[in-house]
This record gives sequence, structure tokens and C-alpha cells, in this order.
Amino acid sequence: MSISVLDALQPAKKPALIVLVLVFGLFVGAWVHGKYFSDRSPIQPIDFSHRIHVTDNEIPCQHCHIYAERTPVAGVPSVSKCMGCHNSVPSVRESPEILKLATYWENREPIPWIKVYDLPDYVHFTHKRHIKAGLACQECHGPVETMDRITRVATMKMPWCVDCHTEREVEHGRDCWTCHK
Amino acid sequence: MFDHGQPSYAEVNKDILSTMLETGPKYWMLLGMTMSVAGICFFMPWIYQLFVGVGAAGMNHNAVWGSYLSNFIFWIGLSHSGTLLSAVLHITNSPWRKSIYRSAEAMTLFSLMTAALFVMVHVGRVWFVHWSFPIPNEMGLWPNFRSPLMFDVMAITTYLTASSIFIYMGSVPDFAAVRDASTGLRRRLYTIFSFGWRGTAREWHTLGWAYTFFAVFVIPLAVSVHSIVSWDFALSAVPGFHHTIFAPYFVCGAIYSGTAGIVTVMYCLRKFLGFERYIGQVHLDSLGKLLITLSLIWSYINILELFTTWFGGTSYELEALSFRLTGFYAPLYWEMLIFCAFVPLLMLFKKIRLSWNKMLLISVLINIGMLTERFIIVATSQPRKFLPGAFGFYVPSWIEISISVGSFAIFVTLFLIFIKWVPAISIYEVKETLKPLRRNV
Amino acid sequence: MSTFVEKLRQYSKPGYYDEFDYHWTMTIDLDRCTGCEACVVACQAENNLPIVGEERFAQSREIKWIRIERYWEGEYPNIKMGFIPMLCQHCDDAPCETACPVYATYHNQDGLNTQIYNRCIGTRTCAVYCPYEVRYFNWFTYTWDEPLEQQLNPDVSVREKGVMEKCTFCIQRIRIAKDNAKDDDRRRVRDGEVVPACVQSCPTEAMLFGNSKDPEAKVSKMMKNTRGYTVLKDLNTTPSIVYLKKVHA
Amino acid sequence: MSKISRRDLLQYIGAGGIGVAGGVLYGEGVQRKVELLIPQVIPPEDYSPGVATWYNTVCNQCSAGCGISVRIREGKAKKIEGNPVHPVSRGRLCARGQAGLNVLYNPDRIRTPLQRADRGSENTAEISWDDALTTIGSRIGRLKIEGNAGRIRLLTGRTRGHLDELFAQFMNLLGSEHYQQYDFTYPSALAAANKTSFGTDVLPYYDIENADFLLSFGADYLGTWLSPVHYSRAYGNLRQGRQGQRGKTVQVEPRMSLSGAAADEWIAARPGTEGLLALGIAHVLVSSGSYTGNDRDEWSSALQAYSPSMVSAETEVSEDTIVRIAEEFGASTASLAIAGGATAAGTNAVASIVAVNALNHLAGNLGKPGGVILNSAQTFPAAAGSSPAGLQGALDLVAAMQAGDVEVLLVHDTNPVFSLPDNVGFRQAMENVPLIIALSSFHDETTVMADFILPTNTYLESWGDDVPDPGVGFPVTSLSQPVVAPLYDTLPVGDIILSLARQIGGELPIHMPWASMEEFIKDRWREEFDERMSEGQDQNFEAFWQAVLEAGVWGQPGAAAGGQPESSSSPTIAAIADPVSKFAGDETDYPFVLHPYLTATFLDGRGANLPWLQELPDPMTSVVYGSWAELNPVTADELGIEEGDVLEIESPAGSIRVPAFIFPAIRPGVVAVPIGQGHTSYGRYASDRGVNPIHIVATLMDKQSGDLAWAATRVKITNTGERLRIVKTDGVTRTLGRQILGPGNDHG
Repeated sequence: MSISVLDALQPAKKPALIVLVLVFGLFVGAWVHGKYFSDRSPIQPIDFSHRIHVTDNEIPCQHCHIYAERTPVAGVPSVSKCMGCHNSVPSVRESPEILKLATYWENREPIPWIKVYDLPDYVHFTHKRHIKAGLACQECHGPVETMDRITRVATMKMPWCVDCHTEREVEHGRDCWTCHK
Repeated sequence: MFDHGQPSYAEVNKDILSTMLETGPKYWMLLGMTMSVAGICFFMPWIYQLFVGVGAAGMNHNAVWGSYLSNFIFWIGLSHSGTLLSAVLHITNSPWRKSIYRSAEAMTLFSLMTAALFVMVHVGRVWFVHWSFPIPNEMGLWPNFRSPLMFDVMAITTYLTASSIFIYMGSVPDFAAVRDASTGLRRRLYTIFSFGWRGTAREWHTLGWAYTFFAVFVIPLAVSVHSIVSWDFALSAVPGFHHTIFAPYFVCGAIYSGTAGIVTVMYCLRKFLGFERYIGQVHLDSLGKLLITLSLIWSYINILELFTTWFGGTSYELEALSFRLTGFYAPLYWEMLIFCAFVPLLMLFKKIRLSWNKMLLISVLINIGMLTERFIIVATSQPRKFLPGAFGFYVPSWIEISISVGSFAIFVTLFLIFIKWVPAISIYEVKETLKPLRRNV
Repeated sequence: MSTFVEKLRQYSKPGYYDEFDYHWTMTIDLDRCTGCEACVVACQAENNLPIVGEERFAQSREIKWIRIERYWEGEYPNIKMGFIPMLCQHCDDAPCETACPVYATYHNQDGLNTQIYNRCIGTRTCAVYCPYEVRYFNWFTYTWDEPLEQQLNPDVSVREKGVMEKCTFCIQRIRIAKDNAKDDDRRRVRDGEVVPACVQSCPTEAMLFGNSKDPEAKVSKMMKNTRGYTVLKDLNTTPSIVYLKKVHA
Repeated sequence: MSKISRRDLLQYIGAGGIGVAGGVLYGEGVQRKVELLIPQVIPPEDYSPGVATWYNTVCNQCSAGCGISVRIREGKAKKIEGNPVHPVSRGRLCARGQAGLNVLYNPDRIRTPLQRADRGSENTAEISWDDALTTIGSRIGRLKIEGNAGRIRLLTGRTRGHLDELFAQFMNLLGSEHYQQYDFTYPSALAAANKTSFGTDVLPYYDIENADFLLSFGADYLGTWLSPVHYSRAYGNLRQGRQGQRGKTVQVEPRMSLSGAAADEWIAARPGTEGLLALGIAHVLVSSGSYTGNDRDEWSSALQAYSPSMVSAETEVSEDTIVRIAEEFGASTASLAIAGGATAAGTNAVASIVAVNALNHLAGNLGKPGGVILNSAQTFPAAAGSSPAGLQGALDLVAAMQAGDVEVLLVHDTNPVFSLPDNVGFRQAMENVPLIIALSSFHDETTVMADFILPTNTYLESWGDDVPDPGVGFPVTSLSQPVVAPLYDTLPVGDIILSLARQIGGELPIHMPWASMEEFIKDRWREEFDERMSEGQDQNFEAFWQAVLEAGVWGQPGAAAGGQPESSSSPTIAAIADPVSKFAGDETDYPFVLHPYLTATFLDGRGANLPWLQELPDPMTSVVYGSWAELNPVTADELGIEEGDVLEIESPAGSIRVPAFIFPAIRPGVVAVPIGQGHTSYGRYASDRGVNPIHIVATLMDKQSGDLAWAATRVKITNTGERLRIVKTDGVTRTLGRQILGPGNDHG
């Protein structure tokens, strides 16, 4: 009479393995999604390249993101701002992406950019404070100047914020009411 | 010990295992019924509440805790006698424990589970309830260890774990018996459940040692659990909650209602599973005496509570007390006193103590009384706090009532499932009580 | 272990925030208060309090971070009415803070009693423990009839069902003032730079708000008024709101 | 390790595949919704996202004319606060003013021009502005050409500033004399009485702030009377603003109002005899020798009849109290008496107020700090139209409508169907008018009778200017500007009038050439600037205009406080008459006095559609969302009435059904019902809620001022046996000895 637990478990080996493989698959799938299919680098309505603007043409960040230094939001440049420059750059006027821009401008429509860095509504982040503290844009947004299409480089999750606040010993920087209110 | 003559070892096995191995249509009907009641009365309203918010219940700004919490305490209380009684009687070596302890411990387990469900129903955002566990997380946030609710989480999970191990450990030899009596899949399963129990002397020795150790370990745990639950209330300054007597009060009430619960469960086992031979008048008599003792302690604490409130003489406490004794919920208060303080005194008569039907009635009444006691504590204190301008009122909504009813169905369902998986009476311990038979030479 | 003990010592000392810059405090002069409830609407506008509807009021489920309580004294014809604005007292020894199992409410370095909505799991223990009954629970997710939602203050989160909320002493205004102070390289905000919505609106100037750490602040001086008292003092909650008793001529 | 068969391997691969797919789907599922980042096309100059800007304008929630600052973020109004530099509000604002955001963002606003087929029904059809203005313009134009312009009437609420001028000019050019205003809250009787006593009907500045002793006869100066925010601030200073000196206040009224609750002493004189009480006090002031003026004898003879004993018998206020108050009043350095509320709403309202004014004369406080400081009529903008004409004006209009003399009725910002007694018959008379045009933002009871509804901008979307009334002792003009872009297809009321003028043609567009209200106002301000305001200023008009826009107000604090007060008290002495009010209804049939009262939240009902105000517990009772009738506990006991019993309150003019509320601070024999609820249509928050006590007020009038005597109706009460739960937030309203209102005994 067999009463060994191991023996009793023997028939369960295969189903158990299948479940194991399935679970492993789930993790692989989630990882693959995060790596290749996520919204970290969405396709924008206009194929705007930060590389061309920042690296090639040496435009400083806050030339376009004008509010970053003085308000909570960095702000995307208005369509008129884009056109302001591009009207006087005849070399690329006929390129298809600039034509798209021109169309928006002629129709007086805003460009529906897709948000790459999005925070939940209960997080009240302020750009101003961080810029005034001497942080470079790249510290959170990554090497934007090398990106053709913008890609989110940070998780934008709370631990990521808190780690930095802790590291830099921000005064009362770990008080919840610093960001949540 | 046995009302109908002593059974043989084989008969014991057969009697008890037959409840597991032979399942009639009545069982399935009953199970189906309790499951559907649980689904309709408990889970459907709960799902509705998850969608609209806790506002589906009757709580309001003046009484933010309601019947969910009082049910929680009730079920925690009901859980109390099972494991505790079993452990106490095990160490004191009372022979009459042996045929009832398995079901009593199961009762503990299932009422704890039901109680835990009520916590889920109670909180506003159950989807974040895991935050109250000290799980390391990347946000670097920990629960608040000063919070009595945190103590609660700790105490209840510990108690649940300890009780589970305790009941499992006691069942291992019985699982082996099931294994030996069955074939096929069931045999395979019980091979696993029984950990390969063979019944060697060393195994018996180890089991005995471990079981006693756990019995000693569980007793203070059980006492602490309900003390801690009482601190949820007693640690606040709310008049009617803020009493030092609350911990013993809750523990005593818990054991009281739990013991009454055992009587009810015993009646059912006897009646529906045919355990007349194993559960006899000696059990009833002993439990009856225990109940009287507990009832007297309970009454004493109640009087003490009234006295200290009156003697303290603060406007807060007196107002809350007068609301309890004469306000809207006063009939419930007096009902509680009658059911929990006066009715049990009938058990002083041996005749009543030995009558199954009368004891069933008394035990059910005690538990109704205890359920109201918890409700009264929650419902009459909060609306009469400190600022008269914020005095209010609380009446449970039909959703709360339905969920309360459904919780009993959940408990019964769990119990019904239990009796088909675990021998409802400890086979080997019953055998221990049998007088040694003359061996046929 | 030693750091743990250190921390324990630090935090178990009453008023452990003594070494910090601020201790926000409010005084309410009941001799000025007329019970007009301008503060109640100001709070509703500033802090995105929901419009709950008559049915919710009937169920006592309204949300008003500041409310006026009224108490009659005497009988007709010698009857008097006493109004008292009741809002979160930001107690230094707050009963609610010990109760929350997840630290959604705690005492911060400015002497404020916080409430972090996105951390709250809704056990409501804090509301039971609060003697002033100034914590309000979101029994439902409230919505605004279009286009009323356009009024919502973007500096304040809109709360969802299942979380507790209460007066924050207008933390968003405190943050803005501190932000401005930092811009000007000031260590502390000036007295009077932070004005919560209720204090701002009060037509009789009954309310005063400031940093009681600063002995020169108006509020520090007002707190020393002989009429000053704290509500339900016998509970030893040490509130940050000092009321000034009404004068009975 | 056993060998893995092919079959097993396939199963593993299958499981793995399903797992990976599930993982990807999970990732997709938990991914946050795509949010867009919408840039501006062309950014406005003064715009920074995430930063608030404040614009100053004028509150229009009552007639006080408080200056307000509106917080704007991303082009949306977020909060209204008092304008700190405005002399009326001084940085503060009442609940009603702050709820102005609910007016702007009210979900029930009229969003397009509407045409209605049958009156009173919900059936309306959208119509374009062009069509509406053409149709209306041609109708009016035809009447004008036919010479029947007199059959055109314009009825507005209380209107001041250049909008008033615009209305007047429009009607003048049309050739109609019938531009009139109706406002339930306008104190016609006070103006008439002051004309008698002080020689001017411009409301004076009551300097409560500096008074030592404030004696108020029915005037709820903290809630509803004239300029509540300003007086509240003043009250705060009266109490605690001066070191070591606390002013005292006494309130005379049958039902305790906010001001009564704040007062040191609350006296419930018999309703209708408040003026008599004032005369009794005056009698003591003179007879005790406290008054030492030259005309003492004249006073003495005029007040001869009003001895304390006689007054005490009539008013049911004890002789001691009368004498004591008179002594305190006389002994105080700055004592002030004011009258309003029910005192100013009896059949002898003017006589009552004159009696109160007599006290001011006797105290010698005219023109002194803490007294009555007279305002001179302001010349810019000059008062153009008539002041609200009270009941008499409304009755005239109703008569004309009934007689068929009205062809076109334009209604703006007033709701006479709601705020006039039922038996005036305004609604029925409207049926006789062929064309009714409502310039309105909401479907109120009057608007639903209109054939054309021209939706107006709210005051937060409009240009305008205003002279606060009562003034503050020196010339002040406030400027209001749109703080947000119009939400809907609506127009400012001024623009509508100007468009109509263009549509009608003739000489109208020549005399009213402005394209918009903004242009009109700026034009007028420029004229005024060139004439007078520029004196001593070295800036040009544009700079001046910008400065005024930013400040929201222009004033000359140094300038003279207005005309010197009438030093002679002889007109007052001459005008002293029996101030006791007569009541409609026999005392035996109608044993109770109905005391309808204005609430600080709804005023005459105009605030009832604002959810914040509906959800604001009534200050005295904590009731929300409904009406109630207040009864003294003793009276209620006698009648066996409990809170929530539905009472039928019947007056000679009609009846209402309303739940009872036991209110400890009301005189027995008086039943008080708040005004404001009882709308049949006024949006989702107001309609079908509570009752309107104005409807059962008998149409008695104060003869001298033509004002409605709304506090002069007797009623009887029957308990219908029905019950209705009063929704309130209060629990128990006694402290039970607990340490709440002050440091009491050590434990609760």
C-alpha cells in the first residue's frame, strides 16, 4: 500500500508544470508589452523631432516650453509659436510634416499631441520648483535632445519621485502634502 | 459518556466516515440553497455597493460605522469558543471535549473567515485593502503600527493561521483514516492531506506533543484577539466606547456567544448527521454549566459598565447611556438583557440543561442577544458623541440587513462543505475514550 | 535598531514638530461671528466640495468641511443664540491620527493634520475617533451637472467614493505661499500671506490664520486673548484652533 | 528526468503562448487612457497655464454693489472673493456673492434665443439672434411709427449705472414713458421716510462701524438689509475692532434674525408696533432731559402721547426696558437707530421709520462718526430711470395690462410673478399682453410667460458700471468687466438693447451709435474723464481706464461726504404720526401674524436656483432645500404641533401648506415663513421646492411710499395631520453644559 506523498503528487506533476509555464508566460507577455507595445513612445500627430530642434538647431528647452520656469506646467508651444519660426525657415517649408503643421495653423486648430508624461489627477507636480532647484530637464525626461520621437524614460511612479527627494534631502520632501492635496 | 451504548472501533469509523462518503440529495439541496442565499443576499448587494459606494448602506456622517462592524465583532466573537474551548479542555484533559472539538474548531475558522469578509464589505476602497498589511513596497510606506486596526489585522491573521494549523494538525490521523477507507481520486487527495500518516508510535508522540504545544499557544492568542477587537472601540474617546472594561467584556461576550454557538452546531450535527451516539447529554450538561457561568460573568460586566458610566458622571457618557437605555434602540437593549442575562438562568435547572430542544432555543436566543449587543454598541454610541449639534441617527439599510443575513448563509455553506471533507468528529480521539475491548484470542 | 529607538523617542515627544518652522493656527472670535455662513460657501468653492442633493442631506451625508453649529441658551423671551464655526481643529494630539491603519492621516511638520485621499482605504475609524465630527466620508462618487465642473479648483483633487476628507487649512494656498517665499529666497512666509478661503471671506473678520511659531504674528497675539479657549478642552486633544468666547453684555 | 513527449511539449508551448498573450493583454488593459496635450493656437497675452489671475468686477447678487475679485485659471472662473480695494466689500463677501459662480456655470442657463408657442408651457423652439431681433425690432418699430410707442413697456429689476441710462434712453427715443423697475427688496419706505426726515431720498451711510449703541428696528443688517457685507465688517469692528470698547446692539423684531442672534438684547415687540416703541424711547429721551436741543419743547409736545406706560401696553415691552434702552441710547456717545425688515413693511411703514429717524435726531448723531452720514446723489453715472416703484408701480402696470394698454412688454432681471402677492394678478394680466420679451438668463416664473426669450450674459460675462447704494459717504463708481468669455450663444443685455435700437431704426441708431455696451460705457467714462475726473491727474484716459479696470472701482475718498445733513428736526417732528401697522384679516378669524422674512441666501427668491445656496443650511434653523413655518414652542405645544407637521397657513389672500418648525426665538402668535422657495420653474435646483409666502400676503400698502406692506397679514393655522420631514443638519441645539461656546466647568 503506497502512502508516500511524493507518489501521490506524481500525477499532479504535469498540470503543475503547465500552470507554471502559463504563469511564466504571463510575466513574459507583460514584460514584452511594456518593452515594445506600451504608451511610452506614442506616435504623435506630427512627427516632431526634438533631436533636430535641440541638437541640430540648438534651441534651448525653455524657448518653446516657456512656462516651465514660472508655472507648475511646462506647456507645449502654441501653434502660432511653431509657425512663428517655421514661416521664416523656407528650407523645410515643403516637407510633409511641416505641411501638416501649416494645415493646423490655417484651420486654426490645436495639434492634438499625445501626452507621454502623464500624472494622476491627485498628484500636483510643479515644474517651476524643480527648475528653480537647478534640475536639468534631462534628469527626468531623459536625453530628449537625442530623441526623434519622445520616449518616456522614467516610471513617473511615486517611488521614483520619493527616491530622488530622499537622495537630495529635499526639506520635508517626503511629506505627502508636498504633492498630494 | 455514550447515550446509546458503546460503539466498536469499526462502528466509529463507519458512523463518522459515512457522513463524508455517502452524500444524499438532501445535502445537495441544502448546499444549493445556502449557496444561493449567500450569493443573492451577500454577494449581489456587495457588488452593488462596490459600484455605487458604501452609501448603499445606511451609515452617515454621525455614525460612520454601522452594522458591518457589529457583524464583524459578532463573527469574531462566535469564533472564540471553538479553538479556545478545545485548547483549554485539551490541556485540562476533559474527556467530553473529544467528540465536539472538531466542529467547534471548524466553527472558529469559518466565523473568522466570515468576519474577515465583513472587513472587506466595511471599508470604502476594498481594492486597496492590502495597504493595511505590512508588505514591503517600493513606495516605502508602511502601515501605522499605532492604529488599533493594525493590531486587528495582525491579531486576526495570526489567529486564523494558528487555528487553521491547529484544526489541521488534529485531523491528520483522521485524514489517514479517510484515505484508507476510500479509493480513486479521493484516496489520492487524502494521501496528500494526511502527510503520509502511518500511525507509528513516533508519529503519535510527535502529534501529541505538537498538539499540546499549539493548544497552549492558541489560548492567549484567542484572548488577545478579542481584546484587540475591543480596542478598536475602547481606544477612541467616544462615550460608550471608552471603557477599560471593554477588553474583558468583549472576550467574555465572545466566549459566551461562541459556546452558545457550539450548542447550536452540536444540535445540528446530532440531528442531521446522526451522531446521537457520540454527542450525548454529558456534553449538553457541561456546556450548559459553562454557559451559566459565562452568562453571570457577562451580566456582572454589564452592571459594571453601567455603574462606572453613572459614577463617572460626565455629560458625554450619561447622554450616550440614556440614549442607549431609553432612546430609539432601547427595545433592542432590553431584549439583549433578557436574552443574555435572564434566559440563560433557566439552565440552572438540570431538566432544561438536558433537553436538546430547550438548549437549542436558549443557545439561539443568546446569540441573537449577542448580535444585538454588538449592534447596540456600534449604533447608539457614535450618534451621541461630543457636539450636540452633530447628534444624529443610524438605521441600517436593506443592503446591510441582506448582507447580514447572507453572512449566515456563507457560514453554513462553509460548514456544509467542511463536513464532506473533514470528519466532523475526531475519529481517533473518540476511540481513545472507548473502554478497551476484550481482544478475541 | 538604534535609529529605530531614536525615531521612537523623537516621535513620542509631545509636540515633536517644535523644531519646525511653522505651526499653523487659527483663531475664531465668536464675538465677531454672526453665523452668516460666508465661510461655508467659500470653502465649498475653494475645495471642490460636492453638491450632494436633498436626499443626501436627509441621510446626513452632506460634505461641509466647515459648518456652523448653533446652540440656544435660555428660553423665550430671554433667549440667545450661540454660533460656532466647526472645522478640523488640526489637533496636536489628534485622536484620528493614531487610528488610521495606512497613515492616510498623520501630523505633518507644519502642525497640520493631513488627509491623503489617494492613500485612504476608507475604514472611517478617524471619523469615529474625531470628537469634533469634522471628517466627512465620500459615500458616493459625486458628479457635477455640466457645466458646473468648470468651476472646480485645479489645485485641489476631486475625491472619489470611499475616501475620507476634511479641512486642510487650504493646504494648496499654503503651498502657493511657500512657493512664492522660496522664489523670493525667504525662509518663511510672511504673516498674513497664507489666508484660507474661510478666513478670507469672513465679512466680520472673525477668523485669523497664521503661524503661531512666530511670536510677532497676529494670530499669536490673538491666541493670548483672555477670552481664548479651545473646544472640548477636557479631551486633551490640544486643537490648533483657538476660539474667543462671545462677550455677554 | 523523464523524457518529454512531443504531445507534452506541444501542451507546454500552448500554455506558454496563452500566457504570453494574456500578459500582453493585461499590459494593454492596465495601460492608462491616452491623454491629449492640447496647445493653444494663439496664446492670449495674460495667460499662463497653472497660474491664477484675478479680475475685479462688481457683484450683482443683490443691490449692495460689492466689488469682487474673480479668480481665473485657464479661462475659467474658479472663485469669487471680495475686492480688497472696494469701499463696500473691503475684501469680504457674503455667501450669496460667492455663489455667483453658480449663476455663471448654472446647468439651467438659457443657452440660445428661444421662441415660445404657448405661454407657460415648456415648448420652446430655438431661434437665431438675427431672426429674433428682426421680429421683435419690426414689431416695436411698427408701434413706434404708428405712434403707439406708449404701449411698449420695459420692466426691469433694480438697475443702476449706465445700463439704467441705456434703458431710459432707449425708451425715451422710442417715445414711451414706461420704463419702470420692480424689486421686492428695494427699501421704498426707507427712502420716503428719509426724504421726510433728512430731506433726501438718497440712502444715507449708516456708520455702524463707529457706533457705540446700535438700535435696530427689524433691520437684518447682517443678513439682508441694504449692504450686508459692509455692515458685517462694520459690526465686527463695532464689537472688537476698538481697544477696550465694545459696541452694544439691540434688535427689535418678532422673529430672531441673524442680526437678532448677534444682538446683546433681542426684543420681540408686538408686530406692527415697532415704530411706537421708537416713539416711546424718544419720549423718554426728551422727558428724562437726556435731549437738550433748542427744540426740546416741540419734541416734547409731539411725543406727549407716547408715554412709556402707553407704549408698553401697546407694544408689550416692559416699561423698564423702554426706559433702560432710552437711557443707554441717550448716554452713549455714538448711538444709531436703524429700521428695516418688518418694521419697514407695515401699513404705516413711513411713520415707523420716521419715528426711528427721530431717535437719530434726538441722539444728535447726524453727520457724525457712528451716526447717519448723508450721501448726496451721485452725478456719474447719474440716476436716469426711476427707482423701483414698489407695489404701486406694479399695480399700475397690472392695471394697464388688464386694460389692454400694453402691446409689448420687455422684462429684464425681475420676477414679479414670483415676488408679488398672488392676488395682484400679475401673471393673469400678462395674458393680455400680445408680445412679451424676456431678457433673462434663467427660466424663472416671469420668463416662462414670454414669447421670446433673449438669453443674457450673466454679470460675470458683461460690461457695466455701478454706483453702490447706499453709498459709503464719498463718490464711488465701480466698473464691471467680463471675467470669462461667454459660455453660450448669449448677449449682454446692453448689447441686445443696442441691437434692437439698430433694428428699429429711425433716430435710435443715431442717438445710440455704440456697437456694444463696452463701447458705450467707455465712451461715457471718457466724457466724464474729460469733464471732471481728470482734474489733478496727469494720465491720459487710456491709462486711467486701465487703472480703473484693474482696480474695479473709482472713488474720491477725500471728497465731501455729500450734502450737509438737515440740521432742522422740524420736518421729522411734524411727520410724527401713529406708526402702528394695520393688518389684513380679523384677529378672531386669523389669530396669527404672518412674518415672511428675507433669507440671506435666497433674498426675494433670486438665489434659489444656485445649488451652493440650496445646500447652505439656513443660519438660524440649519434647514436645507425647503420651506418651513416657524412657531414658538409654547404656541406649538398649545396647538399640539410638532416639527414636520404640515400646516395649512391661510390668509385672507390665500393659503400655503408648509411643515412646521419649532423655533424658540419667535414671539408667540407669530408664524414666520422664509421667502425664497416655492418656485414653479427656475431650474432643477429651485423648482417645485417649498412654498412662497409672498403669494398669500394681502396687498396692503404703505400709502406714503406705495411700498408693499408684506408684514401686515394675519393668518390662521390648521394642522393638516400630514407630515413632511424637514431636512436639516442640526442635531440637538443645546450645549448640554459641554465646553463648546466657552470655557465652562471642567468636564462636559
